Amino acid sequence: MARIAVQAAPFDLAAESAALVAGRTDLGGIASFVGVCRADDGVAALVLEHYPGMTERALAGIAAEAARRWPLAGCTIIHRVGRMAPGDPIVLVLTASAHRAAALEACAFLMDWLKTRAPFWKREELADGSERWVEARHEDEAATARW
Amino acid sequence: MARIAVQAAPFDLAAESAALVAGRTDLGGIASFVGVCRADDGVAALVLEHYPGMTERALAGIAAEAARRWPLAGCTIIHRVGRMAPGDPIVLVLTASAHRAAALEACAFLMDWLKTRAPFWKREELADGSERWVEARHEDEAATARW
Amino acid sequence: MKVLYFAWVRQKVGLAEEVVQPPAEVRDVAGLVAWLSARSPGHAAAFAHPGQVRAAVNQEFAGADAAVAGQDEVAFFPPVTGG
Amino acid sequence: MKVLYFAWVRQKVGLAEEVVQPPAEVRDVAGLVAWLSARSPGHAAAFAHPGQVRAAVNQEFAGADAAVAGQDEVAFFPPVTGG
Repeated sequence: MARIAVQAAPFDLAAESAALVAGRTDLGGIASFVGVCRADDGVAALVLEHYPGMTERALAGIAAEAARRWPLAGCTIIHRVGRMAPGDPIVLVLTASAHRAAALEACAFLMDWLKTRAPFWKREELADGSERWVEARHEDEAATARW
Repeated sequence: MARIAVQAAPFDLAAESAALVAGRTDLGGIASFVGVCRADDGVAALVLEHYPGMTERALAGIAAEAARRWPLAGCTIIHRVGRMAPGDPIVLVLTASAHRAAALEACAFLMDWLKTRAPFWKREELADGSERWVEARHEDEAATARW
Repeated sequence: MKVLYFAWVRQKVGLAEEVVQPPAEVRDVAGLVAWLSARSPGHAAAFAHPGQVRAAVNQEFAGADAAVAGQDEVAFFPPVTGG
Repeated sequence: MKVLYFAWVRQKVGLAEEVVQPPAEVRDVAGLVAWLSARSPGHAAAFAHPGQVRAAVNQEFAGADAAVAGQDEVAFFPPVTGG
């Protein structure tokens, strides 16, 4: 039911959204979240690394968990890897359901779980040429725990 | 800060999303919800009526309330009026913020408040030629009250 | 005073809007509803169940005790169903 | 047994992956960490603070007491930071 992709290329929000609803008249709403590379503290670029194989399994597992909890008609998770500049989109989550609350809640759930349960790691390249690994945030653990 | 529109024409999710983030590198995420015309019980079409003038005021007021509650970088509300077929998009809410939780919560809040606090009315045209006004749902009142 | 009607309230009244001059004793939304109900069978039918009709005064939602006067724009409609 | 390293764990170890044959007494993730730590100063540095390193066995997150054996694929990495 879920479309899962891990890719270097940008994604197309409109095309992904259209694919999710194509030919259906039983949907009440489509929720989406696009995570964007933010230019914190002189960050020049972000490099996303992942664990090929496990990533896709983990994302599919998270999507299956969302489908168990909410009546979803469809769901799409696309996560980019590689080098990204500030302003670049990094991750897309789309959920479709007959009911808006299901779509919106599942979208928030997928982002929270993805943040703490999918094997991606971010390295920041700074304007001065140095680099640093992004540290996991306690807020993300708390956000995962609320579901 | 908010872009508010009431229009008969369809909206362009990708263009609206791009307009919200254009030239910015301080955004962490963009949440969206698209409400779609559902083909319940032989519904052939939906006709959306509104209160010109008050609608725009009400939507701007709801957007201002969201901006008071969450640190939003921008927000867009587009609501269509007129005749719609099953599968047609009716409403778009977009929120942008440095933080994903703010964007996602504000998007859900805007939809809940819009459902009960903006002067739109839906009439269903059925396949047998009859028509009926959609009745307000208690769940929508409850969803508004939770904020 | 300008009075607007929407959705099935409009259909029952048979008008989308009208300009009226209620007497001085009509001071609030409830008073206006009572006065309008006597104007025609359509008005009476629209307001037969006051609990099903909502009001706005000057484009803000208003309760039955909200004041109305002079040049106000008053609207009557069913509970909203957008989104 | 195939062992994979990611992010700064990979950088400290100096390898993205290696095939190892730990002795029979290495039965779980904690035992494997102790055994790997003795392989090089890089390994020792990567595992110097075990609380900062997470593990997966056969592509599922696993705790320190998770069993490892034979043809398992075991990965070590920092807490994840995607999204």
